[in-house]
Amino acid sequence: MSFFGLLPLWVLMTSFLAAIVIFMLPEERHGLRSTLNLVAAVVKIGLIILLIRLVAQQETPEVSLEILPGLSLVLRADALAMLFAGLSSILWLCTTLYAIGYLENSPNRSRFFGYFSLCVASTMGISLAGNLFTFLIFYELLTLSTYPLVVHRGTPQSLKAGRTYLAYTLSGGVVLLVGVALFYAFVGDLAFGQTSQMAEFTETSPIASAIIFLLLIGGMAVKAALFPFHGWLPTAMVAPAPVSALLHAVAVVKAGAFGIIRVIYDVFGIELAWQQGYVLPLSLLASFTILYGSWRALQQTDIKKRLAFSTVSQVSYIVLGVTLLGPIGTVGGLVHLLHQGLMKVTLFFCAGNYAETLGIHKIHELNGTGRRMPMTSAAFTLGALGMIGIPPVAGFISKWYLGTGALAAGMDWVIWVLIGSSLLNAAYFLPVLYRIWFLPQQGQWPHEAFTQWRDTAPLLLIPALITAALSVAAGLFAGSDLSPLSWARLIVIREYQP
Amino acid sequence: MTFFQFWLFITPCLPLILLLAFLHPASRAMIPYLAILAPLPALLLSFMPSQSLELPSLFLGSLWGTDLTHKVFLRFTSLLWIFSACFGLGYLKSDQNANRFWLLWLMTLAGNLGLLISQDIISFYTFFALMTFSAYGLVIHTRQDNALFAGRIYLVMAVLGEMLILGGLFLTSAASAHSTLIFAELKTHLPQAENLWVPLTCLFLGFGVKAGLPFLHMWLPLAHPVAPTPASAVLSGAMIKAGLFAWLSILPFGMIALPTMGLIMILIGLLAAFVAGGIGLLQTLPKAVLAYSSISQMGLITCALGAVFIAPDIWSVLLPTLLLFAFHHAIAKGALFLSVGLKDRYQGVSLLMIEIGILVPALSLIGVFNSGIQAKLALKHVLDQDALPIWLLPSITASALATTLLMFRFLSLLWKEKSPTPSALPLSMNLGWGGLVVICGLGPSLLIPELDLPSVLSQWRHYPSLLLVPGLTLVALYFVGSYLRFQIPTGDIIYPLIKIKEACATRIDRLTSRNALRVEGQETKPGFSLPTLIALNQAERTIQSYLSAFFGLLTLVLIVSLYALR
Amino acid sequence: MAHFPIAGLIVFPLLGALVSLALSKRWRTVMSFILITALLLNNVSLLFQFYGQGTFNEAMGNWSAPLGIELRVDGLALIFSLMSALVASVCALYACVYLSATQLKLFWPFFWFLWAALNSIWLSSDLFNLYVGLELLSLAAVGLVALSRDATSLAAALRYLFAALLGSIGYLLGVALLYATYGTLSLPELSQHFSLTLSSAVALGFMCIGLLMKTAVFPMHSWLPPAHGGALTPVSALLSALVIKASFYIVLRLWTELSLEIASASAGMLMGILGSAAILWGGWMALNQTHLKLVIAYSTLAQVGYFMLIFPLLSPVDAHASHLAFQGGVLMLLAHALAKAGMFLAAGNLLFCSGQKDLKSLAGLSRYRPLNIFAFGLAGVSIMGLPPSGGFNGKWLLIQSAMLQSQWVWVAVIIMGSLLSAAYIFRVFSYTYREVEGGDSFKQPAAVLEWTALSLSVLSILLGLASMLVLDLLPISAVVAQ
Amino acid sequence: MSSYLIFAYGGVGLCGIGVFGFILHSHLLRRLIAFNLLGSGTFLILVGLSQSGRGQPDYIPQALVLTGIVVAVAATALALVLIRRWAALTKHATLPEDQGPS
Amino acid sequence: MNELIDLTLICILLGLATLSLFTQSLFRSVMFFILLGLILSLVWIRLDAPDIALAEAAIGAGITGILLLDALAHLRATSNTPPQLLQLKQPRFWLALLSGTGVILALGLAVSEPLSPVVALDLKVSENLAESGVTHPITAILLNFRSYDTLLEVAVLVLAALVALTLRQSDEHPVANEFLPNQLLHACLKLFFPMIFLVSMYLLWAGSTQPGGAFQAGAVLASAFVLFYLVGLKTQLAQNEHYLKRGWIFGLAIFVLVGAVPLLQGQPFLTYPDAHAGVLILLIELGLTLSIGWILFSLFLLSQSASTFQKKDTP
Repeated sequence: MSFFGLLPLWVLMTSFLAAIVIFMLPEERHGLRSTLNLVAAVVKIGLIILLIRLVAQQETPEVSLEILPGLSLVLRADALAMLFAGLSSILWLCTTLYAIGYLENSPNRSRFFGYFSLCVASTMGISLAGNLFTFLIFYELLTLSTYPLVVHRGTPQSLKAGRTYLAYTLSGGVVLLVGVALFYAFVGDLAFGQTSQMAEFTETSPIASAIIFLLLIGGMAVKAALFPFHGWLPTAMVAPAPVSALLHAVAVVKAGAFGIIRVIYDVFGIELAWQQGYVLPLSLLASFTILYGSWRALQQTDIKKRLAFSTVSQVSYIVLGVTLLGPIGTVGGLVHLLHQGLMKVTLFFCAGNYAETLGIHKIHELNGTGRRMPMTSAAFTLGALGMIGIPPVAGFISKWYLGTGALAAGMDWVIWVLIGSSLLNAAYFLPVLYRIWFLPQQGQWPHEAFTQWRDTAPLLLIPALITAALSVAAGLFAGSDLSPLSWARLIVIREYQP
Repeated sequence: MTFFQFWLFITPCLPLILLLAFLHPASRAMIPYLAILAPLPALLLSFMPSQSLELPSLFLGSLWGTDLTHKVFLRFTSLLWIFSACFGLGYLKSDQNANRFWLLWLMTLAGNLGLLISQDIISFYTFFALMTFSAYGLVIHTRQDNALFAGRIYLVMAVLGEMLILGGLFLTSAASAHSTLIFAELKTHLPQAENLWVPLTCLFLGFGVKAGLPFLHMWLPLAHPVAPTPASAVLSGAMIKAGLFAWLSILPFGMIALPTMGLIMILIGLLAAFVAGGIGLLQTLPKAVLAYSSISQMGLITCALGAVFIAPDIWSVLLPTLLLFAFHHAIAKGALFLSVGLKDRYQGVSLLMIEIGILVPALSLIGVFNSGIQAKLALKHVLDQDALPIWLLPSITASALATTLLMFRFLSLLWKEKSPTPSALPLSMNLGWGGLVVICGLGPSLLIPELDLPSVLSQWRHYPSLLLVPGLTLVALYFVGSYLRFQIPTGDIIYPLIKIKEACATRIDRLTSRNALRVEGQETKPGFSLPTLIALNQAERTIQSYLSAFFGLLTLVLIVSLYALR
Repeated sequence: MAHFPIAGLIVFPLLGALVSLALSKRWRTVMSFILITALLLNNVSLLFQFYGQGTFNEAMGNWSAPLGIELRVDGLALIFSLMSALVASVCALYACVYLSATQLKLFWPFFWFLWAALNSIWLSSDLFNLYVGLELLSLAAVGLVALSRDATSLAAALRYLFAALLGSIGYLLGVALLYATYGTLSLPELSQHFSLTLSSAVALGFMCIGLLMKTAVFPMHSWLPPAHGGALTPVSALLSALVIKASFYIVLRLWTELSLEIASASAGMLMGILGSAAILWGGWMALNQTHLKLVIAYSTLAQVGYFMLIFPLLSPVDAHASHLAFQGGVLMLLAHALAKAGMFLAAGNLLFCSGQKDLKSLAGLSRYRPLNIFAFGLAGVSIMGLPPSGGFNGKWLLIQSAMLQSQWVWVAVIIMGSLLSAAYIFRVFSYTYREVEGGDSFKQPAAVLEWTALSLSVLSILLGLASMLVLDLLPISAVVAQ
Repeated sequence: MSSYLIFAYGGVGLCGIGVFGFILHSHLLRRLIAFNLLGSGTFLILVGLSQSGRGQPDYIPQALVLTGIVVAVAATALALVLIRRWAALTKHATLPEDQGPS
Repeated sequence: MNELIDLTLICILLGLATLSLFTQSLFRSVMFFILLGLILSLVWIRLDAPDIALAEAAIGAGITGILLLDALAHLRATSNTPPQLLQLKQPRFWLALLSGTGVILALGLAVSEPLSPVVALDLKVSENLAESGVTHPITAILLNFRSYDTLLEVAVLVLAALVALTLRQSDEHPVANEFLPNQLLHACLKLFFPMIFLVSMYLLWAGSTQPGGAFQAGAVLASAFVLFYLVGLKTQLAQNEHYLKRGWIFGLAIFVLVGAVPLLQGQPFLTYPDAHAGVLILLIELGLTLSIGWILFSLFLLSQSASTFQKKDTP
């Protein structure tokens, strides 16, 4: 097979091989490890760009391997896959940079970066998965590779968080497994996008079809932190900041959301799902989660916890978007996948910066940080404004599409959900910004470091600035051909006009 | 891209580009001067021919451009910003935090100018948000308690407004079947919307927050007085007009008759015009009085807009009138606000000069001088329609009562509060204030020739009628003025609202906690007390466990039922 | 030389045993590794022979069955032979470094006899020959357990010995009855004449009970955890990975050759119930152990339960589903062999580092030995049945088969078992992630030890990607009775 | 009833007694004896039953039994070694779980 | 009449079995067991299986008996509570009872089923006997038709010895040779040994045509070795591990080599060339005899050393 034909595999392999090599390296080889990591990340972005160009030309490179009778491991680069893969590759680079800075002088870096790369590899696998089975494989792999990251610190809390995390995600994985197994047993080995057979199956046995849907979505919902299954996310906050950033912005919750997208669009087909009435409960649940997450975020006093509940709320936007029947809502959901990633990663980077530089973990300690760390605070502000949905940050664009999509789908109540959630978002983010910018510093910082820098260490600062800039650019230039929005539109056009 | 288009593009961008000057300490000193220059392109733009610029990459595909309305708004806005900045140059000379002020100033400016050239809802909304949130920083510039309080109220109301706007925009966009985001096209689609009143109400109220509609106005009298004077001037003069601008841009005036809506708007407008006047009269701060005056004036405009919904065909005549009115009010109010800054700094300038200077905008506002006359007369002329309620015109005439009282109150307060030990008035402040006063004194037909205004002189015959109400008022005031002793705190209904909120919170707290335990040192107190939180957490956990149990059981039941069903 | 590869499977290990008993220390090691290489090559050439001519028989001493003993090379036998070759050679490499000189001296002959026994069992198609093979296997295994010579391992060895002897006798009783009934010992011939009469039912009952006792299926399992948990690390790996598979292999062979799935559905159900009990009990017990190797030993117990689920899923009605179940079971067996061996080796390294058996002593090891933890984790992935791994693929096929036959109970059991296994594996993990004061005083194992553990674990993962290579060896006709 | 069959039944009896003893006893030596009885019973069944089916001596089972006896003696010897070693180490002739609460 | 003898034998057999399991004294139960072995060899004769009878006498009763008695002597020191037969409150008792009766019932039912074997394997044996190189069918089966079984069986024996070696105290403490201080016995045994050896060789030789063979011969040889050891002659031969091991594998090595040679000629494993089958079988048998004798003896020897530790420790 040609180089281009194997591109999906290469994309996966860049981070996978990096992980392997990193595991082999001795702990002390920090320089080499960092270089390797960065080179791999850059190479991956290059490959992804190549791949995106191919996909834009209506090609879908595909690599498949039959691993069980009638069951193939398929890596396929379609437009939707590239959305998620693109996000992951960009954020991998940023997060790697950040992690290098963040973990300077801390132990266990070999382990950390190894699993980190593995985690990215699984995310890549999830995005490039060409069928449910492949998806399942990488979905589980993701659980495995993130667990060591969650418990990285080895403290009792982090171990406990790890346990909670596993309890949730593995149970979810099992539910998904049953769903996928049922699907394969009764419907067959179908690539994503072949929805016609599912439609036939649904006609003949609607109950089984509903059960499959329920199980698949139930499995995904755990990672996507939909309402009753969101408990792991705030607990997993004990992990180091880059991990939180990765979990929230790229890897785990997004994997769940992405899976829901795949199930609704490429397994069942949105029309079918709507006809059968599967989707409405899901959008109700997502709406409830949106409000509930925001409401809970309002009550948190820990920065990262607040951000975590904010994620609970924000990821449901994606779910809500894709449950709206009609192209506009879908665009909103898809593009929010990316936008939320960029903004949330910025926020977590900044939260990490505050913690690392000044030892700040609680919101009330943030007073006056704007003066001490202006750049970080600026980035944080941009991220927070984006979360609220204030233009020109990217969050507005997705919110806009969601709202109009909801109206187009005839679900007017959704916009009140959006508005209510935005209000709540404002209510929990604006006071933070207020403290950062407008209140004077109170006494000493809890634990100040990096005093030689005006703001914080460059490796910590630059990624946050990059992602902040990206999230503004994604909103500001949403109309351009290179924007996530255009790509989401492309996906939707292909999805709705096969 | 033609030169004009480039100019259009540069107008909102220039202030943002100037922000780069903060990067270097040397250029930082230049900032105030740059801030004066920043609105200049806008001023020039307002004299250029109408044009438009498509920016397909920006947001969801943007359209920027100018037409008559835009140009008028641009003109007085830029003038106001220029002279206020000029005033601010001196006003903030000794301020420690001047840099911060100018930073936010430039951002707010960018937002204000940007929204005035936006032809599509997304860029409009963006600039609107930029302006709103940057202005927050201006409001709380002094960091004193009252400023922070005002800032909080401002922010809450602004966010509320933003959300209403967003909802309205969603619905508007839906009405056009999501085919366009351009104001002009949306307007034509809007009347076809189902439940038209929902988007209209949303947009009306949403922008009404900025425009100081009654019951949404609380932030205005709170924020305007506490902001530094130049900021108050632009807030009250320019930014408040952004709400009006938005109404003009998006509401389908002249296309559709909505009598009920129109009537309600008229009533609201009149309420604002009179009650705000009443409340303003009971204020002790000169700036607060001015703020209430702004509410009152915007009430008049609301009133006029309501009339359009009743009689759509008057739109073509009303629009220039409204533009004139806005222009007049902005400049006059700006000049008045700046003059508050003079009360401490009249050293070296003849007090008489100042008083005369102050009188120009004040009289103009009452409607007995120059542009004020024109605005008032034009308004009355246009509203003299059979289709409208007959009490409308007299009411508007009577509203001069409120304005007169307010101006009188303002002047007397200013006189009473003038500093016994004034400091020197810097040239820049002088220039800024003087500039606005002069503009105020110039005839609008000079400044906005596009509007084709009738000459002031031809209106002289109406002068007695214009003087009637203010005159009567002054006479009445002379007799009863000494009995006005009680006050209403600035922000009026915000206090009962806060009371209600606190009462609710404590009530819920009481519901959830038998013995309220207080935790020391928990500085960020969330909306509820700790026991409530604990109870909530427990409830959540319980629900969660029940739910997971339920889902687990469900799965089991499913498996078993499948087994049974086979 | 057509007879060479198949005979080599027996001759080479026996030669190895002879060599290791007769030669001096240096030559013993050298010759052992030469022979291991030879055996690996031999296996490969046998594989190619199989590709060339398909299933074939080899009459020992040129006396064809039923008079003589015939060896049979089919896909299943080949898979198991390859599996034992892989695991055994890696374990040998590990042992060579891990064991002390005295232990190693004794290890080699046991090892070779063990391998010879395994190969003879995989290949044999003669009932009595299987018995002798089983005995050889059991005694070699007992010897290996006793290799550490302390009281605990002696007790374990005794328990194991008695269980194994009882099991062998049960099997032999069955053989006696079958021979008396059918007059033949050759399995293919027996399957031609077989009908489920009373005496053959009793015979098969005895055989199955005996063999399952050797496999440590649920109620007869109590010998296994101390034996596997108490033995020396490479021995534990060999025992858990290969030895218990041998007796199970015979059950599987009997079941499919004699088409017992047609004869009796309730027997299959019974097997399934035993398996389910084993899965749940083993998982639960593993979760509650405090010693690392006991966790792994109990995990073996649970895994055996999965193998047992093949039987209820082999049905005469649905050929496709039965085939899936069979393939799944075989894959599980194979994956378990690789993963469990890898896991034991990795665990051995961990215990070597800390010098204690307690789980608590693992604190801080994931920082000190990340590669080793990784090896443990990879093996754990396969044991948990998470993708991508051989264990997952096997489980997947079993679930598919159960679903196609609407036997939902087994689906539920498999899933609960997976969750349990995830729980105990991650429990171990969380211990290694713990950070404690003074958690830096570890011994460092040799690199070979870590790499061998890793290689097996990696193989168990790779099996998840290359399952078709294995499953292609199992034609559908091998399972389903026509 | 041929004498072959009688001895087969005898073998059945030996097996029963052997199993009973094997499970009942905790003393390792007695267990070993029980195992040997069980083995002998099995051999008797093997030879007796198959010869009774044919009515004449059958050499195959006899050869099998010879092999079986040797295997059994090997196993017995091995077990004895283990038992003796165990006894030497612990002063017990029973496994830990059979030693009672003391 | 014959049936009566058979029934009597069975009764004695079962009685002895019961006694050997359930007598209070361990020594007695071992004695009963040895006795049972002797009765069993009678039974084998009744079953027309003189080969097994010989083997049972030599191996089952002889070697096993010696080993058991020897072990008994060493187990005296252990806590030995006499077994209680009727432990009615113990679940174990009921389990044992249930299993015992279950086994009897199941086997009884199975045995009582009428038999009609479809495959006449015995006929095939006699058909192919001529080509096997020997005339005695059992030897033909053991060393030709099913020689593969035998090969593995020898491996089992070696393994057993190896375990014993594993559990030997340690290499530093050689086995203490506690010979009997009886000069007369010493002298007698010196005479006896060649005779016993001769008997063993005879059994081996006879094996090809009539009952007898490597196993029986090996067992006899082992008893000779044991006696030899008891009087303390040449035991340093047994002390040397190399001699021990090489002795064990001697037979197996010959067997494997002889079996593997045909592989080089393109024949299956363990094929004997037709012409030399008899000689080769004899060669193998010779090797096996020596090895089996040596192994059985080593088992005796090493099982003693397995419990030497105790002797040194007990005061």
